[in-house]
Formats: sequence, C-alpha cells, structure tokens
Amino acid sequence: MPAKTKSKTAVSKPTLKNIGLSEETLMGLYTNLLKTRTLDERFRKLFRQGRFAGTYFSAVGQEATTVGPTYGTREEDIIAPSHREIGAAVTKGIPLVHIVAQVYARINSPDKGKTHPCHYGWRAKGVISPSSTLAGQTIVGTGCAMGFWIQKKDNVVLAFFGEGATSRGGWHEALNFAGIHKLPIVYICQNNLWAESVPATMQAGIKHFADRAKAYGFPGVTIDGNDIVLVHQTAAEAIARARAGEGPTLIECKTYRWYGHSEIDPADYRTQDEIDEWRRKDPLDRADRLLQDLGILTTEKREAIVVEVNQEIDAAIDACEKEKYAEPEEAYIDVYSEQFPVRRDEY
Amino acid sequence: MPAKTKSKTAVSKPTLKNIGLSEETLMGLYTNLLKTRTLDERFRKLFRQGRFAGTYFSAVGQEATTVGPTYGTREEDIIAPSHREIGAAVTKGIPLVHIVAQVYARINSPDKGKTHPCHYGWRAKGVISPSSTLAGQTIVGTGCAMGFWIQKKDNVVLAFFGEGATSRGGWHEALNFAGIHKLPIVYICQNNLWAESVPATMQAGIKHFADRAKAYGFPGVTIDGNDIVLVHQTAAEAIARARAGEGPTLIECKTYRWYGHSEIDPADYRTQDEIDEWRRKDPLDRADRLLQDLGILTTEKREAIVVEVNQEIDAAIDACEKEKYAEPEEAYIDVYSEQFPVRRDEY
Amino acid sequence: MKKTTFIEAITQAMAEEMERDEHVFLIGQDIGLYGGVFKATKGLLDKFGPRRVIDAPISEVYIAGGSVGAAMVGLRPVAEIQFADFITPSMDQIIQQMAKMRYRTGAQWTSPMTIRVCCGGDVGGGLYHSQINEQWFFSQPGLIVLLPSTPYDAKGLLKSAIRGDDPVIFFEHKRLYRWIKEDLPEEDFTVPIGRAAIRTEGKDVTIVSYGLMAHRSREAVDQLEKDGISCELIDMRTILPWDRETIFESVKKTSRVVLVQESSKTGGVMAEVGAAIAEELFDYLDAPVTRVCGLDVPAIPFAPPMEHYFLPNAEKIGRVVKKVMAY
Amino acid sequence: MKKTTFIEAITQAMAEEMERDEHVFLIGQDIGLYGGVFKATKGLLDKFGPRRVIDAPISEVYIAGGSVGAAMVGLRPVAEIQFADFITPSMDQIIQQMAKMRYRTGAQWTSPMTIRVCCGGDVGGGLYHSQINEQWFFSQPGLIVLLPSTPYDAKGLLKSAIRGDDPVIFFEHKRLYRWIKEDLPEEDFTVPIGRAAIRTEGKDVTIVSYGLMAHRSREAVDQLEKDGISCELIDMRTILPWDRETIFESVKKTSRVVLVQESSKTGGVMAEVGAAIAEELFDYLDAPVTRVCGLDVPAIPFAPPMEHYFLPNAEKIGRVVKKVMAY
Ligand SMILES: Cc1ncc(C[n+]2csc(CCOP(=O)(O)OP(=O)(O)O)c2C)c(N)n1
Ligand SMILES: Cc1ncc(C[n+]2csc(CCOP(=O)(O)OP(=O)(O)O)c2C)c(N)n1
Ligand SMILES: [Mg+2]
Ligand SMILES: [Mg+2]
Repeated sequence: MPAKTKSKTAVSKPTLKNIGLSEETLMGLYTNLLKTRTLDERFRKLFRQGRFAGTYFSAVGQEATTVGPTYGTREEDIIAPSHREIGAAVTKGIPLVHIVAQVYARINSPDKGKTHPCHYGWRAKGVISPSSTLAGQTIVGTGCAMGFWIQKKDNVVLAFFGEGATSRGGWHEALNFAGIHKLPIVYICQNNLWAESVPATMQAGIKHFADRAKAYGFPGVTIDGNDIVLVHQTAAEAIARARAGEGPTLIECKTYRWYGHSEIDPADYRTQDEIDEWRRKDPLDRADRLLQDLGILTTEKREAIVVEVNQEIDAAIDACEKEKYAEPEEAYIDVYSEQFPVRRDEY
Repeated sequence: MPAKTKSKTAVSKPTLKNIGLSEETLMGLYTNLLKTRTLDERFRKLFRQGRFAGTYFSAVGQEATTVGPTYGTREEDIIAPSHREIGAAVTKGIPLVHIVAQVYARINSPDKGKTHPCHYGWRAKGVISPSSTLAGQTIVGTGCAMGFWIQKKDNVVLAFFGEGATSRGGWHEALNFAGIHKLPIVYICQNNLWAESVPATMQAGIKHFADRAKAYGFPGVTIDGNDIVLVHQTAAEAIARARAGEGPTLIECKTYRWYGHSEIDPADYRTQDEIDEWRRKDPLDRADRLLQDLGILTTEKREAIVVEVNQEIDAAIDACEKEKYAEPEEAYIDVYSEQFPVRRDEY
Repeated sequence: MKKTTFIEAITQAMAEEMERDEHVFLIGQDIGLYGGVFKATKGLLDKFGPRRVIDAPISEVYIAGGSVGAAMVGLRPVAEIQFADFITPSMDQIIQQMAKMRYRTGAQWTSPMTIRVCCGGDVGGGLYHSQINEQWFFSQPGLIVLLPSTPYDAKGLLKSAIRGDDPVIFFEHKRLYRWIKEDLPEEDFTVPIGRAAIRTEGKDVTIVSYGLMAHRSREAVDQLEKDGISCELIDMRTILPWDRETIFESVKKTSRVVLVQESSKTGGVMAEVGAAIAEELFDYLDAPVTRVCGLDVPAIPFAPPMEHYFLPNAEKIGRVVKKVMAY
Repeated sequence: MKKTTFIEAITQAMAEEMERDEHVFLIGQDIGLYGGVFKATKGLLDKFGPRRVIDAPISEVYIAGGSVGAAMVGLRPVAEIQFADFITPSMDQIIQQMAKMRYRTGAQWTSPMTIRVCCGGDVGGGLYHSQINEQWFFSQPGLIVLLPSTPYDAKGLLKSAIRGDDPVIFFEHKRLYRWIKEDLPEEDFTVPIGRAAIRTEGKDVTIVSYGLMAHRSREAVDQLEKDGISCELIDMRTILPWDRETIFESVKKTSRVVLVQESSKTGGVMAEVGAAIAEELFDYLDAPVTRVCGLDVPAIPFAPPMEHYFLPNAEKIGRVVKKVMAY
C-alpha cells in the first residue's frame, strides 16, 4: 500500500505555523477554489438554459485536486489537462473571458470554436489545449517534460487525468519513459471513483491507483483529494523534487464529482448515500472552515470575494454572449502553417 | 522487491524427493531443452549457409524460460508466443517438420510461407501463430484467457514476451484487464537484459520487471530463468492458480541470449565478459549436471537422446529442403472466408 | 406497430444473436451497468450477465485485441468502440491482428468478430466526437467494413456480421440513432454483406453514398426530381468489399455519377469508387465522375457554422448534380 | 567523389540539421548505442550525446506522442519508427495530436516535428517488415507526407521537414537504402515540399509514381522507349499535399496516365490521384486512368514467389502502359 501523507490540517488546533503555509497562499488557494466552484456551477446553469452547445463536464466536488497542485507553479511550467480541469485553468490564470469563450465556442476563444467545451488551453500561461482522447495530455505532457529535460530547463509539467485514463496503454508508455529518465513531471490522478459509469473497482485490480507508480520506479502516493492544503503541499513537494531533477511522482487524489459525467448524464449508477457522503466532504466548505478557524477568513471577507468573483464571471459571460461564432470559412484556417495554403472545394 | 522463489536445486544433495519432480518430468524437461538447443543451433547454421531466407532469432541460452513453463501443460491450454519461443513450440509438440517448414517458408508450413521465420503456430496444439508486433500475443493471449473465463473452461494461457515488450501500452492494457477479472493466464517475461541493442536499464526505471505486476493487483515474481526446475515449478504453481480461478501471475525469468538479436546482428553492444558470464550459466548444462547428480542421466542415455533428437531434426530438415514454395497465387488465398472471393487484378 | 429506431434495431440484433448463440458476447466501455452511452446495450447486462456483457476499462487496444483472442478460441465477440475518434489506439490490433489472422496463419486461426463503432458528425460533437475514419479500414484487405443507413440494414447487417466468419468493422452513424425509424419484420432476417441497395431508380445520373449521406442524398434527389432530374440513388451499405456490380450497372445506364461522402475528400472511400469507375467505365461516362465530400481539414470543427460548412448536404449535392447534368 | 547512398543522405541530413539547430533531437528504438537497425543514426550519439539521441523503449505510442509534446515546447523532434508495420500503435498520437494540434488550438500550439518511418517491400521482410501504410496519413489533412526515391530528395526533403513548421511523416523505403547512390552537392540544400519531379519527359503517356515504384517505373520507361513509347515519368516525392499542378500539366499533354503504387490498390494514394484526374481532366483523357498496384491482400507475404507476385514491377507496368497506349 502506498504511503499516505498525513494531513496537516487534521491537527486539533491548526495554526499558520503548524500548517506551514502563508496566509497569502491559503487565501490564494481558497479564492481559486471559490472562483472555480462558482464558475463551474454557472456553466452548469447556462448549459441547462441552452446558452451554449455541446456538453459540459462539471468538476464540482473535486476542485481541490486541480487548484491545489496548480497554485504556485511558475508561468513557464506546463499544465497538461484532461476534461475536468477547470480548476487548473482558472488557477494558472487563463483569463476568464477565454475560459468562457471556449465553452461558448465563440470567435474570441483561443481555439476559435474548433474543439468542444471544457478543452481549456492558453499558451501564454502554459496550459495545453486538450484533445478528448483520454490520457492524451499525459503522453504529450510527458513529451513537454522531455523537452525541458533535453534543454536542461528547470520547468515542470503537471499532468492531470482521471483514474479511468490510467488504464490506457499510452499512459503506461509515458510514465515508463518518465521513470527511465527522471523527467520533471508530476502526475496527478483524480480518482473520483467513477469513469463515466464504470466504477474504479472495474478499472483495475488494485485499490490504490498510486500503486501503478511501482511499475515505473518513482514514488506514488494516495491522498485525500478534498483537503486542499494536503493536495497543495504534496504536489509542491513533488514539484520541487521534479524541478531538482529527482524525477516524477504519481499523486492519487481520492475525490468525487458531485454531478453526472457530463451534464447530460443522470448518473443513476451511483447511490444517493455515496453522493451524500461525498457532499459532506466538500473541499470548498472544508477550506472555508479551516480559514475561519485560522482567523484569516471572516464572513465579510468571504462576501467581498464572492462579489468580486461573481462580477468577474458576469463580465466574462456578458462579453462572450455578445460575441459571434467564427465565420464558417474559419474551418479552413490553421490546417497548416502559411507555407501550405489549403485547397478549397466549392460545392 | 518481488519475492524470490528459492531454487530447490540449490540444496547440497539434490534428490528426486526434495526437488519434488518425477524422473519422467525431469527427463521430459531435459529432452525438450536438448531438442530445442539442437534445433536452434541447426537453424543458425542453416541460415548462415543460406538455406532459408529472411532472418533467424536464436533463443540459445534462454531455453529454460520457454521449455519449463510449457512442459506439462494440457493440449487445450494456449501458448501465446513472441519471436523467441522455439522452446515452447517444441515442448507443446508442434511436429518438427512444421517448425522447420515455417522457418523455410515452404508450402507445407502451417502458414504456407506467409509470415517470416520463427513465427511458429499450430492450432492443433494450441500455439498461436505470432505477429511481429511485440506484445501482440500478450494482448491476443489475454483475449483467449477471457474466452476461457467467459465459457468457464479451466484452460490456461501462457503468454511469453521479452522485457522490452513490457514497455508497450497494449501490454499494460492486457495485464490490467486480466487483473480485474482474474483471468486464467500466466505471463512469462524473459528478461534477457537486452531488447535488440537497448539494455533493460533503459527499458524501465525499475530493476525487477516482475514489479510491473503491482500495478495490476496480482503476484509478480523474479526468478533465475536458467534453472529449469525452478522455472517449471514456479510456472506450474502459477498455472494451477490460474486454472483454479485465482488469477494471473507475472513471472520474470532472468536469462540471456547468447547470440545476436537475430542472426544478422553482431551484438557488439555487449561486453565479452557479460557473454562469458552467462555462458557459464548455461541452462542445458545445468540441467545435465543436475540429472547426472540425481543419477537419472548417464552418458549413454544422453548419447541415445542426442542421436534420436538429431535424427528427428535431420528428417524434418530433409523433408522441408525437398518441399517447394507455394505457388505465387497462394498470395490470394485466406484473405477472407469462402463467402467473399477475392478480386484479382491482372497486370 | 411501433416503428423501430436505428438504435433499437442495433439492440435487437445483438439481443437476438446472443439468444441464438451462446458464443456471442459484448465488450465495451459503459455498455453494462449504463447500457451504453447511446443505450445500444440497454437491458443486456441484466439478461445475459457480466460475462457476456463486459464493462471494459479505458483500454481501446485491449477491447480490440482481446476480442481477437476470444474469437480465436471460438467465441463471437461484439466489441464496442464508444466513438470512432477513439479507435485510433485500436488500429494496431485491428490492422495487425484482426485483419491478418486468417491470412498469416494459413487459416488455422481466424477472427470472426465485430467491432461496433459509433461515428459521424452533424451532432455538434466537434473534432473528437464526429470522426468516422472508415477509409483506414477500407484500405485493409481482410476486413469487412459496414456502414448502414436504415434500421433494417443495421439489424440485418449486424446479424450477418456476427454470424459470419470474417472480422467486421461495423460503423453506426450516431446522427441516425434516433432520427431514422421504420417497421421491421417480426421474423429473423439478415442483410447480405457486399450488396449495395438502390434507393431510388432513375435514369439521368447515379448518386452513390452511404450512412448519413445516403439521407442527405435522398433529400437532394427529392428536390432534383422536382427540377426534372431523375436520379438513381445507391446506398453502398457495405464499404468493403464494395459492390462494384450494382454501382457499375447503374453508371452504365446513366452515364453520369456523383459520389457523396461525409469524411474529408482526399484519400476517402469515394476516391476509390471514382477511380474504379473512371478506370473501368471510361467509355460509358458523359461527364466526369464528381465527388461531394467533407472538407479537407483535420476534423469536423465544433462551432455550429463551421460544422455545417464542413458537411455535405442536400443543397451542395443538388448543385453538384446540376453541374454534372449540365456537362 | 564517393557517391552517397540513400541512407547516408538521411544520416547527413540529420547530422547537419542537428549541427545547425540545437533544438533538433532524435528519438527512436536502437538509434543510439546501435546507430539504428539500418545504421541511419550511426555516430550521432557520440556526436550529440544522450539527450539529443534518445534510445527509446518499445513504446511507439510515446515515441510519437512524446515528440509532439517536445515540439510544443520549442524543440524539433525527429522520431524514428523502426518499421512502418509498427506505426499502428502510434496512430492515435499522430492522428489525434500531431495532425490536429495547430487546428484545434487556434495555432497557439503547433507540432513542428518529423517522424521517420522505414517502410516498403522487396526485401524479403514478409507481412510485418514490408508495410508502408502511407494511405492512412494521406487521408489526414494537417499532416505532410513525404516518400522520396533518391538520395538527393531524401536529404533535401528531410531538411525541409525538420526546418518546417508542420508535422511530417517521412517514409524511407528500405529497399533504396543501399541500392540507390548519387553525387550530392557539398553545400547545404533543401528540396521543396509539395513539388513532384519529372524524371523523364515524354509525350505519349504519363506515369505517376513514388518511392521504390519510381525506380520500377523508370525501368519500364527505359524498356518502353525501345518499343517506341515515350513516357513522361513523374515522381511525386511529396504524397500530401500532392502536386496536382505538375501531374495535371503532364496529363494534359499526354492524355494518358498510368499510376503505379506499391501498396494494395483499394483505397490507396493512387485512387485519389486517379479520381482527381478523372474529375478534373475528363476532356483531356484519351484512355482510362489506369493503376498498377500491390495486390488487394492483407499484406506482402514472406515466401519469395508470393512477394514477387504481390509487387508491381517493370514488366507489369510495361504491359499496362501498352494496354493504355492501345486504347
Ligand atoms: C480514449 C478514450 N476512450 C473513451 C473516451 C470516452 N470517455 C470520455 S470521459 C470517460 C471517462 C473518464 O474517466 P476518468 O478518466 O476516470 O475521468 P473522469 O471523467 O472521472 O474525470 C470516457 C470513457 C475518451 N474520451 N477517450
Ligand atoms: C511494436 C514493435 N516495435 C518494434 C519492433 C522491432 N523489434 C523486434 S524485437 C525487438 C526487441 C525486443 O526485445 P524484448 O522484448 O526484450 O525481446 P527479446 O528480443 O530480447 O527476446 C524490437 C525492438 C517490433 N517487432 N514490434
Ligand atoms: Mg474518474
Ligand atoms: Mg529482451
């Protein structure tokens, strides 16, 4: 069984000192959690109102697993996300208007509306625009880490994926390669117990997905993914190790998505008990209580943040609602570099 | 580190009783080892003489890893080989003439000359004809085991591969699936330290490839692959477990190929010291000495076996040397079942 | 009598074949507990149990390759790849094992199995939920490739696929799942593999198509009829081996042909059909063999105006047919 | 001056580009310590060290996909797939990541990289060491696909590939590695992507080909000349985007065209070339566009008589050209 890092927030009387994080960091983590949650719930609502097309993958309930590792990374560090990493997109600092535009598939989206919602990417902040193929960014992200290793840069890659994606062959090939060369990458598995309708118990014959790391010769650790402090600190240690050339870490964050796989999934394969249990473990609520206990969050302060976050989100949504879709001919753009003009068929 | 099964042949005074195998079994193992070795060395010679086309993958030095597990399996059990499993082909009982015909690509070969040498397969004995794609038969073999599991048959599959093949994504997907459903299969990794020119240390960040099993929730064990008794007994236990529905085992056999990756490889990436060291660990020689110590093999008996084996091999080679290649039009045969005749283009 | 949807036809085919032959089993992601993301396997886990309706992990390589193995020991796998976009990881097993098993083993070992692949655009799926990729399988002798456009054909062809001794890639266009309905016979039936269907007889021009495009072509044909152009519409149904006879007979009669394909033009199935017609019916043609296809861009974009622009439709087909008629 | 072999030209291109640009690196199986199974990378590990010449594990998925990642952070990967037969596992990364990166990210991220793929038959390689599979990549817009037939083109095109900003599949026909030699310029040169080469000018018939078949066609052309038939031989060199202009100009001149391809006929590259000619040059053609291709069987069989039977050669090409001339 993999080592379990003990939560520093579990101590009876938490203080900033025994937690080992600054007030700024804790407030930063909290604010990003809150912003992610608020935006995510807004997207769900907007989708149900038919404000955007396609589908929507909510990450509500598991935001700590993406906000925690991403917070504090450097601008040059790379985020290699899958489909449920709105928290990483927000925390790495993709402007909200780009995030909303991506979901709305408007012309002002970084991808100009080409891929479907939740594929947030923004080169300026080092966030890879994802493909849908699960573990795709684990492989490509490992390649980014290989690039840093080749150039002896001390940038780090954070690769995110669900426990389901760990069954993919390409995932194995990537982690195996990273293990051989001690690449600067941290693998973050969000084990939310389900891959669409398939329970984690039918995804692998192991209990802890962190055990997969034993096949590659680097550490794997299973932690409570709803404890933002623990997630942040575990990831920060792994990032420091990676940056120092000591190789990858696989961090399995046990967590849960509150809603369906996507907004069109009734998720009736789960029991209400299971859902209720995990709702009680709400990472945002937990962070909120911790910060209150520490005396760095008051009702007034929270209200101010809520107002500010909502204003920012409203502004972003307003801006995108006003935007148009790209012209149809945009379909012919960005096939090749300018060197190779694309032949257009006229029908 | 994986458990290391202790060799029962290492005891100071071996007896049949403390080894736990019958004289018949020991003689059977020995005879198959010898036959495999003799045939393999003959093939090498014939290749250098230009008697057959393509290339040849010698398994000399690592025969115990294929003969040991295969000996004693049932006719209905499946062998899923890669390219270095001449020992499994011989031991499972593919008629030598078919083995030679396959290497010679003659019309009397089971594959009628379609694939290249060393792809031994024979349905009547449950040996899958391999493709060249490494780990290919690991995947397909796992599918055979799935078939047995679906039908609740107590047949078992032995899947063979080199340590290099364990880096393939499909290999991971197969073992992961086998772990979930406790399929009746035994995975046998012949870690001969090299994958073509790439050393095992550059194939994975782990020392023991048996550790890969930890990612799948079934036992992995690293053993001395040149100890035929140990290999046979370890495999037999794993086969019994698999047959009883207790799931897969990954057995890593440490071994060595004496010659090049194929006969056209000078293998100059290895040191002479390494080669010498492993030649001293010759599995055939070791078996020979053990059987002499046990008093069940005498010089006369060995000579008789050698003569018989050589006669059988001579006869098979003679038969194939006389055979023709299939007619060119054979290229159009076995594309589809009879239901779909193939269109032939005339040029 | 309640009309049967395309997807219900698929479900029926599987249920009936599983009933008929205990060697038939299903494997795929979310097909058991969930009944499939499009509900194609709804109810089958309850009926046939977890060894015949297997919920697979995210392992497209194994889903394809493991099925090959099961087929080799006598089973009749029906594997599901959730979206054609995710069949790329299965390519190795499909091309190197499934398609070549009979050939490379001298027919000792065979791979009688079916891979069902949900495919196609016009559903707002974007780059990664709209692909078909049928041309890769079309260029691999040893495979059978099917892409039906009606519930009747879907059911009948899927049954033929399951019963047959060859490896089959069975494409199901998701746009048709709930859109197309028809009455199906109560009794057991199959549709023969390798035969195209003539959907409308006509004398001026032959339109060849399959899948969703068979419907878009039909819409064009109806409109063109009003404009006085009589089209013979052929629905290929089987992509490989394709029905040269039916198509050639029609072209010999009409002397004009328009080929309609949803996937990108370059290197698509209709390139072969077009080249073969040009090669073998040179003297019959009164106008160039002409294609209407998806755009030559990396995949179908997501935003609705771009998706619409990518896809052939009745207007585009109509315009091209008129151009060919005017030639 | 010592003539340069095809494979030496490849080695030179890599060495020179690595010298020129420190972002260029190599990854592949057996390319380092061993210098490549065909010795294409001989000496490069010593020269550039283990971070620029990376011996990869047996991981074709990662070799392709990891290279995409490295390209995204500014490097210029040159990945090697040891045999085209083993590129099937890479399909997912090539099709879904490498080919679509620019498109799906609004050109924020790109994948300037080259995958070198050793391919082709006529070397006694059998089913699993003779494949090309170029048609899969040919049908994927966003990719550049190259398949040179001479040392000059190999070197010049590989350099263009490495320097360019687009993802390239660079096929190297192993039959040509040591067979074809020529003098190469001392100074740096590139060959432009997207332009075919006219190998012999002629007036009676156009032969279009690439790779090994360009040489087989040349042999046919030489023989046909003796028989009084003047052939214009075009070597495509770039498969995607293919050079319509050069081919079309030639066909307009000769009015007859024979297309020669090593891979199986159905769904191959020449289906597209043939269909496009039939579509756009209808009025110029005096005879049907005709193909000479590999057989429609699962792969090239091993035994020499079958392999020989599978492959197009000068005699087959000659016979077909004469048929086309007699039309
Ligand atoms: C290769 C591939 N196969 C299947 C899918 C369809 N699919 C999308 S998400 C998903 C489940 C993923 O589960 P997990 O990796 O645990 O992530 P989660 O959704 O739980 O965050 C599936 C099957 C896909 N996108 N890619
Ligand atoms: C997918 C794939 N990639 C590459 C090759 C080329 N190749 C053939 S054998 C080999 C090395 C295999 O090493 P290992 O698995 O350790 O088996 P060994 O040869 O040592 O018995 C390679 C790279 C192949 N056959 N298949
Ligand atoms: Mg999950
Ligand atoms: Mg090895």
